Amino acid sequence: MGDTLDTIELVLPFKAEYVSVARLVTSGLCNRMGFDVETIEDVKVAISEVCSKLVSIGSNVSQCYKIVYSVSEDVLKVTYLCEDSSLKCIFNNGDDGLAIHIINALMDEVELCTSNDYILSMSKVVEGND
Amino acid sequence: MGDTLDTIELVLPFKAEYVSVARLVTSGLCNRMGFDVETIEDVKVAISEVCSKLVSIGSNVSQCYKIVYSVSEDVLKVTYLCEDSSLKCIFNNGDDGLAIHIINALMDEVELCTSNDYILSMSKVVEGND
Amino acid sequence: MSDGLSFTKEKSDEYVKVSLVGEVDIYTSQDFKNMLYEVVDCEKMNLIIDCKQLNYIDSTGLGIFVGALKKVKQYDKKIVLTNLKDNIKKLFVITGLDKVFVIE
Amino acid sequence: MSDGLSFTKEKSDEYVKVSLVGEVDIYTSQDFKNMLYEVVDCEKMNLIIDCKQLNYIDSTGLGIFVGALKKVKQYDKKIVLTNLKDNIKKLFVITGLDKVFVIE
Ligand SMILES: Nc1ncnc2c1ncn2[C@@H]1O[C@H](COP(=O)(O)OP(=O)(O)O)[C@@H](O)[C@H]1O
Ligand SMILES: Nc1ncnc2c1ncn2[C@@H]1O[C@H](COP(=O)(O)OP(=O)(O)O)[C@@H](O)[C@H]1O
Repeated sequence: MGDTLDTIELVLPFKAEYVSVARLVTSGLCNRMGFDVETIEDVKVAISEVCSKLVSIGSNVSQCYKIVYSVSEDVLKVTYLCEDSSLKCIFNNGDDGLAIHIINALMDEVELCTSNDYILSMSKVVEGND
Repeated sequence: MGDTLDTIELVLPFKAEYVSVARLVTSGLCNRMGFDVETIEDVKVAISEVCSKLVSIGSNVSQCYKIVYSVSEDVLKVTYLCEDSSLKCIFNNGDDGLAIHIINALMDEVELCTSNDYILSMSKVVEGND
Repeated sequence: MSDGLSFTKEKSDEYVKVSLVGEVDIYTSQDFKNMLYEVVDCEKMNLIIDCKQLNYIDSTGLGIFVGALKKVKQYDKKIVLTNLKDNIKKLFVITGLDKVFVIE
Repeated sequence: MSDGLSFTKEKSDEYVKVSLVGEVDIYTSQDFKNMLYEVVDCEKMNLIIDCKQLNYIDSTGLGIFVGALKKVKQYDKKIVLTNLKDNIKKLFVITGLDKVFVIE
């Protein structure tokens, strides 16, 4: 896939029925990048956890949120954005124990509660890619 | 899925390896909307024809093109956009006979060479949806 | 394409078995929760959940399993999960829920 | 997830059979074209293309079939397409290519 970074964006409404679309895109990209089947399932879960949380919070300001997939040779980085700047620390350790735990366990790097203008980002490295 | 219109956007690089991502998103949305399996395959082909053509043309101005899926109760409308305003009548009747033929046959409404600021749009109605 | 969730219910003298087919995510979770909690509250029996054809679950679904477990415990019954796919079993291990449920 | 394309080649005295597995789209088309044209030009035999496991094709792929047909005709041979799935056969009918190829 070359050294350059490809960017794929997906904008979804805050609705439960579209979370599976994020999983499909994730499958397709991970597949192309050469992740193994098990890892693809893991990344799908992590990405889905964030979407589910966003959908359950929703927004009064915006109809939709954006997922940016940054694809490089061996790293998939996923960033979540929304016009609604009140969406910031979307997970809290009490209620969302399971979700945070899962995301941290399945992804290589996770940045929650960022000081940047995105909601969160996380990334996964392709293993054994010679 | 309610009467309101949901909008899903997908931004893809002008690269052949991402055309299949558009097919995946199409599958997912058509599935949710209740299209039958045969129709889903048809819509995937039509959408893929446009992506392939865009990728084969490419752009000097923009890295990517955008697909907007407008979902209502029983119609999927798909619109293609790009910052590069030179992308307009992307199909020509000579070389692209097969592609145009296929798109027109598989979709319910197709608008090529629009006077609008998008590249083209096409739509498909869910049949037998009571 | 696998999408959505369906379930079948089977009853014997000693347990109710619920078989899941498809995906438990935020979209299908409300139906799943209603179904599962109703089975638990009506039958008041040991519950076997067959996950052979469960392709996907995330924390939304795990939370529902935990909720069901709390309910069955009120009736002194247990939940047994069977035939979990590897990617799903992994989530139970990660969250420590493999020690809370009987997984076969 | 089905993705990409792979093909196997089988030879008898009278024909070469190529079996396609996966998708022929703009991404896989260059490989497919190279493979198919090479088979045609090297073998100079009747060509059977088995599409039993071909899940997807669009005009990019159809154009390659047409190109291959023009080549085999130079050698007075023919192309037979077998086991087409309904959605793929439909594309041949739509484009009129069902009258150009032998489809079984
Ligand atoms: N490792 C664990 N072991 C047992 N129960 C847990 C564990 N982690 C979370 N729970 C419980 O699972 C339930 C659902 O958790 P979670 O999905 O985080 O919360 P919620 O469904 O309220 O968003 C909660 O009742 C929580 O206490
Ligand atoms: N209905 C048809 N019957 C026979 N040949 C056709 C038909 N439609 C197109 N072709 C031929 O198929 C080839 C590929 O068509 P097409 O995909 O439209 O062009 P290109 O590959 O040059 O973009 C061309 O050589 C064209 O002449």
